[in-house]
Amino acid sequence: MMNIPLNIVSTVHDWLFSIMPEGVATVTEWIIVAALYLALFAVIGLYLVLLERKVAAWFQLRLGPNRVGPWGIFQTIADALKLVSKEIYNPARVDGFLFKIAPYFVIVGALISMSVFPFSKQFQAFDINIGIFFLFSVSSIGVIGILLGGWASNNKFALIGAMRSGLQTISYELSVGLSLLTMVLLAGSLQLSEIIEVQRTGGWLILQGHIPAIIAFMIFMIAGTAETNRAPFDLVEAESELGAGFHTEYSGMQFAYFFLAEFINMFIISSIAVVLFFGGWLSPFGITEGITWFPEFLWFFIKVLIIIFLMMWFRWTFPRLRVDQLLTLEWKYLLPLNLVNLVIMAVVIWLNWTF
Amino acid sequence: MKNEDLQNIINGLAENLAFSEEGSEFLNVTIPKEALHNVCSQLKSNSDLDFDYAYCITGMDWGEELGVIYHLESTKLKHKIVVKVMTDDRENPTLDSVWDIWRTAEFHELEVYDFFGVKFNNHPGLRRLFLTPDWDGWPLRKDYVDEANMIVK
Amino acid sequence: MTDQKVKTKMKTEEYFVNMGPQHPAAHGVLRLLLTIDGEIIKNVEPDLGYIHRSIEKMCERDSYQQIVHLTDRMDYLSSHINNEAVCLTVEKGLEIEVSDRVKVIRTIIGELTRLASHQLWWGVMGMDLGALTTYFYAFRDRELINDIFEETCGARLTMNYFVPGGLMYDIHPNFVKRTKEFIAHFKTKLPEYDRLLTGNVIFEKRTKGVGMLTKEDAIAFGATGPVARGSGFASDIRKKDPYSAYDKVDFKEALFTEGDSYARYKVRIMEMWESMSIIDQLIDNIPEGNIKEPTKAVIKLPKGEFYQRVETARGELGVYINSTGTKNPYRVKFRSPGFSNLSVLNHISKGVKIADLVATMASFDFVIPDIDR
Amino acid sequence: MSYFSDIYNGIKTLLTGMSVTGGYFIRARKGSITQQYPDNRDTLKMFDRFRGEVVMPHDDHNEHHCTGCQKCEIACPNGSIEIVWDRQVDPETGKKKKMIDKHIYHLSMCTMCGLCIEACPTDAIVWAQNYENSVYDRALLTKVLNQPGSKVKAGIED
Repeated sequence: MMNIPLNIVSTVHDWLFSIMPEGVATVTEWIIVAALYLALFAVIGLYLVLLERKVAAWFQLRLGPNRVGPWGIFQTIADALKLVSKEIYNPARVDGFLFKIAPYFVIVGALISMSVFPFSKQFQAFDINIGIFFLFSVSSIGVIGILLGGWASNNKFALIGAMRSGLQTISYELSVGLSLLTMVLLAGSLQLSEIIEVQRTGGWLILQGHIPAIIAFMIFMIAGTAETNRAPFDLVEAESELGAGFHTEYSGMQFAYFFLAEFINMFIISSIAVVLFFGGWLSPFGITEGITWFPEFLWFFIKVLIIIFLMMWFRWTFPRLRVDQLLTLEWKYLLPLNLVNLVIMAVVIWLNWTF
Repeated sequence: MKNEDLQNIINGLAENLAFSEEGSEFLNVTIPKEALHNVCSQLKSNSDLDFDYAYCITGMDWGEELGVIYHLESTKLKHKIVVKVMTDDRENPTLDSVWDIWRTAEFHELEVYDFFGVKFNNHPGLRRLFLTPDWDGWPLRKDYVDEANMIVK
Repeated sequence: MTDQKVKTKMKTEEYFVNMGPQHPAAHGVLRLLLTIDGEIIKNVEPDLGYIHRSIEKMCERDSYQQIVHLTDRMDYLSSHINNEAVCLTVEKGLEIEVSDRVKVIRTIIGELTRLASHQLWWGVMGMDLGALTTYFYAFRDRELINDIFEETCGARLTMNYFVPGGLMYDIHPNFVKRTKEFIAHFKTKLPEYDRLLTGNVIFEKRTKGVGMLTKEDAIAFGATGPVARGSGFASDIRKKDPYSAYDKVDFKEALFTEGDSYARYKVRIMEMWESMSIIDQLIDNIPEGNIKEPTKAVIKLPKGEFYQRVETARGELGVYINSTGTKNPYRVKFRSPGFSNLSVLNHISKGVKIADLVATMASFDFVIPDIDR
Repeated sequence: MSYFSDIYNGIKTLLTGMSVTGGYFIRARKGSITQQYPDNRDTLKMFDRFRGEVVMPHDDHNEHHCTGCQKCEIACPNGSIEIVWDRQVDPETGKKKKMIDKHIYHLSMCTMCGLCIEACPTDAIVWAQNYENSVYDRALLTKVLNQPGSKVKAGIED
């Protein structure tokens, strides 16, 4: 059931059904929604890039982009235009078809998982009852894109980068899944809007679940940053070792897809954290419950930006991990902690010590 | 240890070694080319010489002879000497390599080969280190002429 | 037939990768031909000469003042100390004794250069291991030293300020004030470097036990400077045979014995503290005296060989001048620290991952013009 | 046991690292050290000993101190100074005297080492402090230091 806010929806809905036969109307409606999400996707991607560059600059005693537009607002739009006008160059002995397909895998993976998020009560494109499970499975499509890109560009450094990314994402999906599982145990349902309903009455899940929830949140943040190949785990495109990793040979819009997909993945990981730990679009302790004019999705974006700032803070402070340390961190530390945490959460719920 | 007693210890290692101290603050030992390897290994292994640190290995073109100058120091006994070895055959100068005595010689001898053309037998990988493999001539020799990039004032 | 099929198990081939002249971790134009099996390095073979200007050949046609200016371009991060090396060798040849004022100023400026070089090393080491913010903090502090040099010598990187016989001109009136301000500022910032990188658990895991170098190998391969002092080889020329005003200053030699990249890191951090304490001891009482001993316009060294060793930020720089009494030297040889330190790299990075090679090279602090000359 | 202790102090060291960068983030407003070069052009002043470019100062009678003795040309390590001189009759003494015709200075080859200025007996050439020396055409880098129609100041002997 697609529920889109603002009363214009019903008018558009009736107008479509009136002038077109049944089937065609629903398809055009899907296309409109898809176009809306694509625009949202592009805007979020561009402004996250600008936010990252500004935040990085403030960390590093710099000013960040300030030449294109006031405070550099149009900087990433200028970047996007530059990338669009750049020639898409396919180097010689490159596996043509795979080389071209790889970026689309990454973009599609990111775009699909954006559709499930409840930005506000009505503003959710796809409210399926296996929400978290769907998100979790879609996030592994991106890896195939990176592996294809690394392999197809016939460049030794890209191949090493791609192998590392495969290794990293597969092992860290485990702890992402398990930490999500701990929280779903507490929330009781996989449907995202259901999870938010649970938090409307009992307060945020991170408060309800107190200690095991905080541990789950920390593990999720570590594994989430690893999932998006960022911060201390950015071995995939480690500048000082592999140059630009798997997207060395890409240029123009293909590079833009990889680059944008990384930021959208960051957005996805933080919105999962917001929905599951910090009560989605619910205002903290219900302060704006009564006020109707205050748009609920604003709370969602404020919380997401805070989590994104945290991930940026990781990136600009920590050195990079080595490949084998990455695996020991996952298999020897995160996984056992996760399992123990799952048991603790189960015991807490069974004895209903939750707040 | 004073230069004199250094001198008579080293004198015992092989015959017709030439010692001199003029023009340099260290004791200079000139070794004939055949005896280079065994004298140097004794310089290192002999307990009261114990030259374990070859800190500077220089290629040298004295006009007619080509050769190598080794500055050696003992880290424990804190004394230094300069060993010189020459070969007067300019077409195919060969000396024996001392890389198995001091591992740093491996790279320094490559540099001497690259600029002076002195071949070192039983050197692990004699190759041109700095210049491109197809460079002809030995740049640091006195008789090297290259109109293109040598601006002689 | 079947057992033959069993025997052909999966065969992995080694392949060559160019950690080539154009590579972020190469700090310049150093090309390393890596033989890799998967991610394990089998052999590291450096191919040098990309920035080889044959400084030794140029010296044979230059006068002695002109040689000094060439050494700026060798190890550009310790350019003052390189100039000082050639000046000391020429002064040793002419038997000139420079005044105390020149000796103290040369020591202070030498220590400032060492600080600037270690700061840049610290920033770039963080960057090589992935923490990009360290670069900017290190350069903020390094700019203050560059301003001191720019005000006194007029240039920021290739200063030609020391001349055989003393200094080109006297230090700027507010040189002392600026240096004191810098020391006060940096004494608060260096602990911050420790908090940001030294204690960091990821940094420790990336550098502890990586690039092990034993003391015997350090001596055998002729490794010097912080690389050798990280494995216990006391190679500090300022202690072994002190030059300029180093005998009048007391400072500890930074010596650690673990021999891994973390030990080399600790050596340089301790050396920064020692340099600051040396400057503190000298900055307040710079003696009076003339700043340039009279030398003839055309310097002619007497016939003979002269050798002088100096401790640059990277290790022991030796200048060997063989002169036949004419105005140009007969042969000049620069024993550069980077060249011998590079020869150790292949020995200690067999069977190591690429990321470890990058961490080891960052702790070796290569400057490629110093290797290629 | 050590398993939990190294998790604990691992996180503690990570947090101290973050506190350093966090501190800079909070003080970002005044802490930035970026020099906005094209905007601060007029206020940007170089130190007075800055080695920008070699110039020959002329006083108001269009006279300079260069006698054409070529000491700077000899002192220059990479031949970036060429002196073109010719013998002219000196008006007062009537004898043939060496007069400077053109003092050519190749800024493209100069390595700013300062040996020429130190070698000049009559302090004819000094450092200028300009730092915008880049040009589009290489020929512009070959400069003639003595202005046309200028001559040596009276009484300057090398």
